Amino acid sequence: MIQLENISVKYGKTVALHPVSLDIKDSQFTVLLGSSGAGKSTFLRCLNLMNPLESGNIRVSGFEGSWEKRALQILRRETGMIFQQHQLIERQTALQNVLMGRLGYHSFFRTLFPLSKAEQELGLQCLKRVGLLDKALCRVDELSGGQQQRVGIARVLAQKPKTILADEPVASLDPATADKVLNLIHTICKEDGISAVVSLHQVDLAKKYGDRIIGLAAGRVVFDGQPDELSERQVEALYQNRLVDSEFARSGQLMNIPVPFVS
Amino acid sequence: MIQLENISVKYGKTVALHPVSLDIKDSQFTVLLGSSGAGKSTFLRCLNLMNPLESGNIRVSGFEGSWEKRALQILRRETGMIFQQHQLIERQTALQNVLMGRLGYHSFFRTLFPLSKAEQELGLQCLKRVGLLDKALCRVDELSGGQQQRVGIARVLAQKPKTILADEPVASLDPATADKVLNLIHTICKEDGISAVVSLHQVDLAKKYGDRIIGLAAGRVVFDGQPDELSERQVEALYQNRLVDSEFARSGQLMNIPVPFVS
Amino acid sequence: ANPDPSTLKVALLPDENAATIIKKNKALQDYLEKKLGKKVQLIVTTDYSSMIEAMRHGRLDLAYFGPLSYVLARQKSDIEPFAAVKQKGKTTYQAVLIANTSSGINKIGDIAGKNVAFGDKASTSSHLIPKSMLAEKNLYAGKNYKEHFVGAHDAVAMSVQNGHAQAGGLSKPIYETLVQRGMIKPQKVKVIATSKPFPQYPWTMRSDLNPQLKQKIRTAFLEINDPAVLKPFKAEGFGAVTDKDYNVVRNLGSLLKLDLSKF
Amino acid sequence: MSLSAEFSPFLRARRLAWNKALVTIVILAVVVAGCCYYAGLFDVERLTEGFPSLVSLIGEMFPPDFEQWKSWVKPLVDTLAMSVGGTAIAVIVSIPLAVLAARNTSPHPLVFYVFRGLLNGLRSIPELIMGIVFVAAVGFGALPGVLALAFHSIGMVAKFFAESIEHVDPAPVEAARASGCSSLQVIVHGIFPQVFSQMADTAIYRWEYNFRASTVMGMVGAGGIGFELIGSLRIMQYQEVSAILIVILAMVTLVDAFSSYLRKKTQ
Amino acid sequence: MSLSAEFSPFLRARRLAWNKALVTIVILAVVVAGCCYYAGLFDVERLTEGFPSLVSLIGEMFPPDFEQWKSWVKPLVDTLAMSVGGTAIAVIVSIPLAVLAARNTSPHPLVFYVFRGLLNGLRSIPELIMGIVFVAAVGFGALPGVLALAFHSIGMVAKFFAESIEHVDPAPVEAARASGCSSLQVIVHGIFPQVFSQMADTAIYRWEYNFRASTVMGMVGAGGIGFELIGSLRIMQYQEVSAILIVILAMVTLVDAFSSYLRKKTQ
Ligand SMILES: Nc1ncnc2c1ncn2[C@@H]1O[C@H](COP(=O)(O)OP(=O)(O)OP(=O)(O)O)[C@@H](O)[C@H]1O
Ligand SMILES: Nc1ncnc2c1ncn2[C@@H]1O[C@H](COP(=O)(O)OP(=O)(O)OP(=O)(O)O)[C@@H](O)[C@H]1O
Ligand SMILES: [Mg+2]
Ligand SMILES: [Mg+2]
Repeated sequence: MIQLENISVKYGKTVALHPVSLDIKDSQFTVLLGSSGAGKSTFLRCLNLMNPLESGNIRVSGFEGSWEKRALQILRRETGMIFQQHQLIERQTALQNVLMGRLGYHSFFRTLFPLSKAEQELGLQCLKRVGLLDKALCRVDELSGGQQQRVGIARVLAQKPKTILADEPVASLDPATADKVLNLIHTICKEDGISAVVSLHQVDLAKKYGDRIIGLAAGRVVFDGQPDELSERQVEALYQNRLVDSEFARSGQLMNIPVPFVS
Repeated sequence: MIQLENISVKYGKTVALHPVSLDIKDSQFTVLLGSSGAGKSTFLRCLNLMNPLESGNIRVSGFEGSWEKRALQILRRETGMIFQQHQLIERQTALQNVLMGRLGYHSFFRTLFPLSKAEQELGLQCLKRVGLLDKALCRVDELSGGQQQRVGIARVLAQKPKTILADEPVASLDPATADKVLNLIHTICKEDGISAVVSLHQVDLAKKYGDRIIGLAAGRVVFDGQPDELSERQVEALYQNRLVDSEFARSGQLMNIPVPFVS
Repeated sequence: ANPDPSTLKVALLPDENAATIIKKNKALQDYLEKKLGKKVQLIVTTDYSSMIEAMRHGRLDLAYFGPLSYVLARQKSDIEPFAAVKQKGKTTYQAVLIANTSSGINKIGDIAGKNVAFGDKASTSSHLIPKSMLAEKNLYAGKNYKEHFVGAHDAVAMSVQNGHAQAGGLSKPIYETLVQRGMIKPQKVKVIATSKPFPQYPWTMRSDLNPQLKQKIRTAFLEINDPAVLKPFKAEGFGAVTDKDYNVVRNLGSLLKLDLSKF
Repeated sequence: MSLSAEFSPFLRARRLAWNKALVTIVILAVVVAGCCYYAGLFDVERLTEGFPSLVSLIGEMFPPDFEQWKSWVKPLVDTLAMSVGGTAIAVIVSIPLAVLAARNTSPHPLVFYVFRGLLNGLRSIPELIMGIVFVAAVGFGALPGVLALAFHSIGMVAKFFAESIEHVDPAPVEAARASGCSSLQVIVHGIFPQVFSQMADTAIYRWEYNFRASTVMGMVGAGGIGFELIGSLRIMQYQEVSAILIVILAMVTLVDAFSSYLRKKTQ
Repeated sequence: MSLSAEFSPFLRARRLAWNKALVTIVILAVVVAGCCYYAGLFDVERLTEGFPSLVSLIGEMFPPDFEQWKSWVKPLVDTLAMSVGGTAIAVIVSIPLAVLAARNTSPHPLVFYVFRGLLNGLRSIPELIMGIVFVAAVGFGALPGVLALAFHSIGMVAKFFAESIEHVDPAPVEAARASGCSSLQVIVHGIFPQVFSQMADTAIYRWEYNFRASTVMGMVGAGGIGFELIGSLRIMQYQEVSAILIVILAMVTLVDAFSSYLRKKTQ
């Protein structure tokens, strides 16, 4: 169980997350919804303590006491994170990137040498799971956008985590693949009792897979409940509750400012 | 009008696009659908000649004869491109990135100095259009994923193009924003008679906005027609027609390879 | 340091490339090995400072110094001179003051207000002696003329020849060699004064060597008469010298109002 | 087992790659060890014996003797002017050269090779020779110093600039091309903003190097603080030597801090 | 107009930023111009006058005279061994130093400042003085040469390594941290793969520099090709000088090509 106690996050003067307290229960599949800039990524990064907190406290069952270095490392090893921007090392192969998920299990010295055959096979199997076995030895910068995102997912699978945090894991995927990948993550979580927090943009997928939905808007939790409690109206409110978008509706035409077309 | 004559693209030994011939008509809003790795990005990059072709030829009305340097530059200035990975300069502000879209209109020497007030206002207005006016002077690496994508869109708007090529322009946006942004692009195209080729993952959005849908699978065009011609079955086929995904369905559980959990 | 080393380390200064010097002095090496019954290692270095320091710390046994360098080194270390090159029956040599023929300088007094080139600050014949000759005529650097250090004897002659300096000072034997080689044209450069004789470059040894060994070394050098050994030194033989002989050099310091113990 | 069979080509390929890397590493290690052995680096006795001398020599440098500081002011100013002038010229000349000598911006592979070669050539001429040549050409003083520093610096500065350009993130460059920028605009607006801070690093490093390179300049008659340093060294005033070294270090640190402040302000 | 009013704060901020940049540029330009003026770079007469001397001096270098080539073989081998040894030591020592002296990997700002300071200190000691100190310590020969090269190189190599580390893409580093890697693992598996090629560039540049660093070698009696060069220069055999320069250039180009081949193979 992950307990957030009054946590908040600031970037400079921007408050990205207003104080919030809630619990993430074990083997629960939680979906985060919210408009662009609402603070979804920030929220997720708090759960494995990757963001410095402005205030508040985070408790994780199994980790009592303070967050000293070693405890943090173990927590993060047990908490797989799928990033919105993939965060891969572009000049390494897909497999090398996936095997990075295994490093936390070994001593520093051991990781200077190639990992065991069993672990390499695990890495290959994770790539196969996301449909990328044939690209295992390609450099990541030779992969398409969606393929890169799937490598990021395979890296987390290789980590064999107790909790999965996923930041728009299917944003660059086509709907069929998106559904399959999400299904895969969901099944793994259910079978192994892994809890997951996944930010999504597709309300239909959120309702299909989520045990619980948390709605964020402008850094505040504006909805927290079960999928069937989320009404059409609330969805609309979730995405409307922003300061900037009032401009959108007006007109699609650009103002007629005279601009020289040729130098 | 853009005419593709038998063009094909190879990366090393991978054939990313098999020979294809088709026309992109003026003021047509074309949507590209296809699974991850199908060749959508590659196809789009051919339309403004950013990818070296393995074979074939591209004709654009208004550009007769060969593609010498200056002609290419003008073609590209008139063809705005929204990239899947945003392709922004991270250490510059959003506005600076947007104004890059204006450079093609000026001589090299002129662009060594700040652009005119009118153009700077145009840039700000484009940012306002995508709901990011307040972030105009933020460095791009301080923006959220969706905000970065919108900066990329504003850059193209600032370019005042005759054709827009967009590679998953709404992948990292929430559905409401996605719809608004797409609506914005669509309205601009319709009002100004701009033709657009947009790759999307959301079939519903494709059907809502597209005048024409092109379906790609494994580098081949497998569908080309009007939205209402695209049946459920065909959509399914589009995303099923891949070699690698046969693995997905089987089981969500990872094989039981023994792997040491602690070093 | 070892008072009776099994290998004597002998340092030479280059006036030609290192390999040539070692080859040319092979005869000296053989001669010393036979006479002293010890192995002899020849070392060629370009820098007095490293020679002095090596000698002080017992890394060298014999070395061939410039007179001023010797005086400087002697203050800080336990070394003694024992032999100097004998040419035309004398163990002394002279320095010359030269001038560019078109500079209008005919005697020392004419140098007032002109540019004067010297070699190295720690050089006897390309700095100390010529400077003292000027001082005798009440010409002082900075006050009555401008001094420039150009690094080496040949550079002094060259700067005078090409007119960057109107006058300069250097060793007479070196000047004569330069003229002989044709590098310096007599129609461009003339000698305006020759110094009184000063003691030649001394061969010095560590004072903490075994007294018998010291005696053997001394006699070995004084008894050299093999032309093959003497040829590289352009000498008829070696004459005995003692520390007292170098008092003239020390006196120059006082003439130039330099405290040589602090110099 | 069929699963293993499916994975084995990948495992084999990786093992192969690892073995190849290993062979390269071993060869490198052997070459390096051979060179070290040749140079006597494994002669532990000699190394340990040398230690006391090292300590005593360094001891002689303390305490630093700043008594002569007044006579260092002008040479310091000279050196400052020479190093700033030389570096500025080098940087200005290097920018176009770097563009021509970077694989990703050079208009043609031939141009690339020619300019890389030119830069290699410039670097292989020692500063000393540059100094002698320019003293012979324009006489004594700061001028030959500046010219020698500038010419010698170009070889290194342009090479480093070119390497920064080659390591640039290609994505924004592509965006610039796609929006119809001319090649020059792509370079100035797509590449330079990305490499600016690295170029500034290189320029500042080179300035620092040139400030210290005045030793060489001092040797050929261009004056400067380096000449004072060599002078004190020659007459064995080690306490003065250490004092001058401290002054040089202080100057370099000062200007370094100033320029990093400047960079923060303008960015 | 309300629209203009809405935009004007942004335009004002940009104008301000531009003006600030402009002021900095102008100040820089004035300083540089002042330095150039001080150094006599605007003395066109002197520059043009010097040109013929330059041409004649360079003319004296042609044709290169390779007659002595046999006597250069051993010095070349010596130089190769010494430069490889010195560079290898410097690189090995520099890697941990760089990690401690890079803002983003240093365990504490204090450690960062201490190690940056140490590197600055190492760089400000001229090779000449390093040479003398090591000769006093271990006597003449290749050993003091290698030591002097190594120590002097560390200051530059570690600084450049540290700067590469600072310019690393933070995203994969974050991913490594997030998967529970220890700090050392983050550095080795998240940062090193990204900076490896830049580090190789620096190491090769420094090797090349050390290959050419003739002063130290000559001073410590370790010989080497640079010493031959200075020797020929001193006796004014300019045709030999140019021949040796060509040999050095050829060697450097050769090893450069070899190492870039090596890098391509292992990557
Ligand atoms: N630079 C490259 N080098 C080698 N192969 C490449 C390169 N870029 C793309 N490919 C390959 O070409 C194929 C098509 O790639 P493309 O980027 O066009 O796919 P896509 O349809 O845009 O996919 P996505 O929806 O995942 O972005 C993929 O199999 C990809 O791995
Ligand atoms: N490093 C940063 N520095 C300053 N501001 C930041 C930084 N990262 C995020 N922000 C700001 O914090 C707010 C929340 O950002 P966050 O990345 O959490 O949004 P998000 O919900 O993930 O959006 P998206 O769906 O677009 O990815 C945004 O307004 C963003 O501009
Ligand atoms: Mg986000
Ligand atoms: Mg794509």
